[in-house]
Amino acid sequence: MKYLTNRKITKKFIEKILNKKDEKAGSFIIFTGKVRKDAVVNPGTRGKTYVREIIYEAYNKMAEKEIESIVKFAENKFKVREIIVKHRIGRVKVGEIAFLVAVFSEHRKEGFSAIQFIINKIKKKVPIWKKEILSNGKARWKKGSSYPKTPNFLLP
Amino acid sequence: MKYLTNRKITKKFIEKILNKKDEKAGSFIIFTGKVRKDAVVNPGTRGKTYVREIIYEAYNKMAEKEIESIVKFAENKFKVREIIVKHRIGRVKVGEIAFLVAVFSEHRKEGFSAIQFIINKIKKKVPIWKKEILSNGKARWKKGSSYPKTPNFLLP
Amino acid sequence: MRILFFGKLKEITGKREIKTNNYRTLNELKNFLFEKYLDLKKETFFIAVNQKIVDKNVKLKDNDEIALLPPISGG
Amino acid sequence: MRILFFGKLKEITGKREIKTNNYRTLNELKNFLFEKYLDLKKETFFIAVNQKIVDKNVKLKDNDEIALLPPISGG
Repeated sequence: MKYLTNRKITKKFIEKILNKKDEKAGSFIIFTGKVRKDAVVNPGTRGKTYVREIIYEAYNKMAEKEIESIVKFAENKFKVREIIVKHRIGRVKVGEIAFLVAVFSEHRKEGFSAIQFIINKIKKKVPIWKKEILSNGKARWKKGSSYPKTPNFLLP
Repeated sequence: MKYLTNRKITKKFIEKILNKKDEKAGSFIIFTGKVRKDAVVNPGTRGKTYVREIIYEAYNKMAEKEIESIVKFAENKFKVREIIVKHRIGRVKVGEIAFLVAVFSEHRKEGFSAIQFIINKIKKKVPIWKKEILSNGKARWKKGSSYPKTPNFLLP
Repeated sequence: MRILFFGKLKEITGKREIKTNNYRTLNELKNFLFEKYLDLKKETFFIAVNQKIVDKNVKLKDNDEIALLPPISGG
Repeated sequence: MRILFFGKLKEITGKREIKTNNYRTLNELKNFLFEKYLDLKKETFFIAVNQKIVDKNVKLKDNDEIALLPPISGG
């Protein structure tokens, strides 16, 4: 798989990106989304629980296609030189990288437009889901945000 | 000096930033501005010349103050957890990093707003100048972009 | 055709996937699923046929891959 | 007071810095500089007194640090 990975996104991987030589790229931007140690208030329980890790699940085949189409679209829409996207699947601990997007471009304005476009589209369109594992061992699916127009009603 | 450096901004330096642990920072964004191998068309000469390196000059004392005030302003204006700024002075070769800004924040939206604000303000307000050294050995000051309201006329 | 379940829906049906060829349209399939897994009715999800989101009562063919997808929470 | 020159202006004056105490206002200083370095007149620059941009004919004191700054091209 080109974009999804169940292996840790390591500093070595990021170094490899940093080592890329591109004399025409005046701007290099990298975004990493990490698992946050969010506090979770459970009604009924006295203490506070925290997110310990997140399990990411994807509809792999569709997710790879969607990310590919977003990257291709961004390459045409913005004048950028290279786009790199990695999204974790499987178990990701607090502080670990779950999502990475990097953009090389001649100038920074296109780079920032492209990278924000890509991140927003992926979060909205790519079939990936988060299951939070809490410090008390409980698990809960993160409520998703994007709904198509007519989700599950009986269609006309 | 906190923000200006005449030493190369190395991968090691970036790794140190990457190694920072912040369990509340869900978003980590880093921008690096590099010296581009721009083609320079000289009227009169047949061949093309290219930028070989850039010499950055700063009014150090004022530049440090200006960057500090921009960073402080951004810390209040945006809900971010940490801001890192480095700007090179002295000789920077093509492909080398001249300018680096990194922002840790809980969510990516604040991170992207803050980092773009900081970069734009530094480019507009901080007294730093670029002298391009071309492949034919010639040198030329890059035309600056920002002018105050009444630059050099005899003031009222 | 293959019916795939993801996220919370997989916990409701207890299955990652079922195979069936008895349904000719999306609505027919949905009626079957709602009857078989009552709790599905309470869930909001969208449907992809061969990795494309559909929101019409499309015809279904034997080798189609149909996926029930909860709202996305990736990135 | 100290007068600092940066970027292209430094090449025009041939100096990074000059010391003088003969001028009481910014305009007086500028007249002197324009006479001494004719090419300065063709340049656009702004002026900082003690690292603060000024655009009024401020009074100058002995220990002031005045800097002539070309338009910025940093970042």
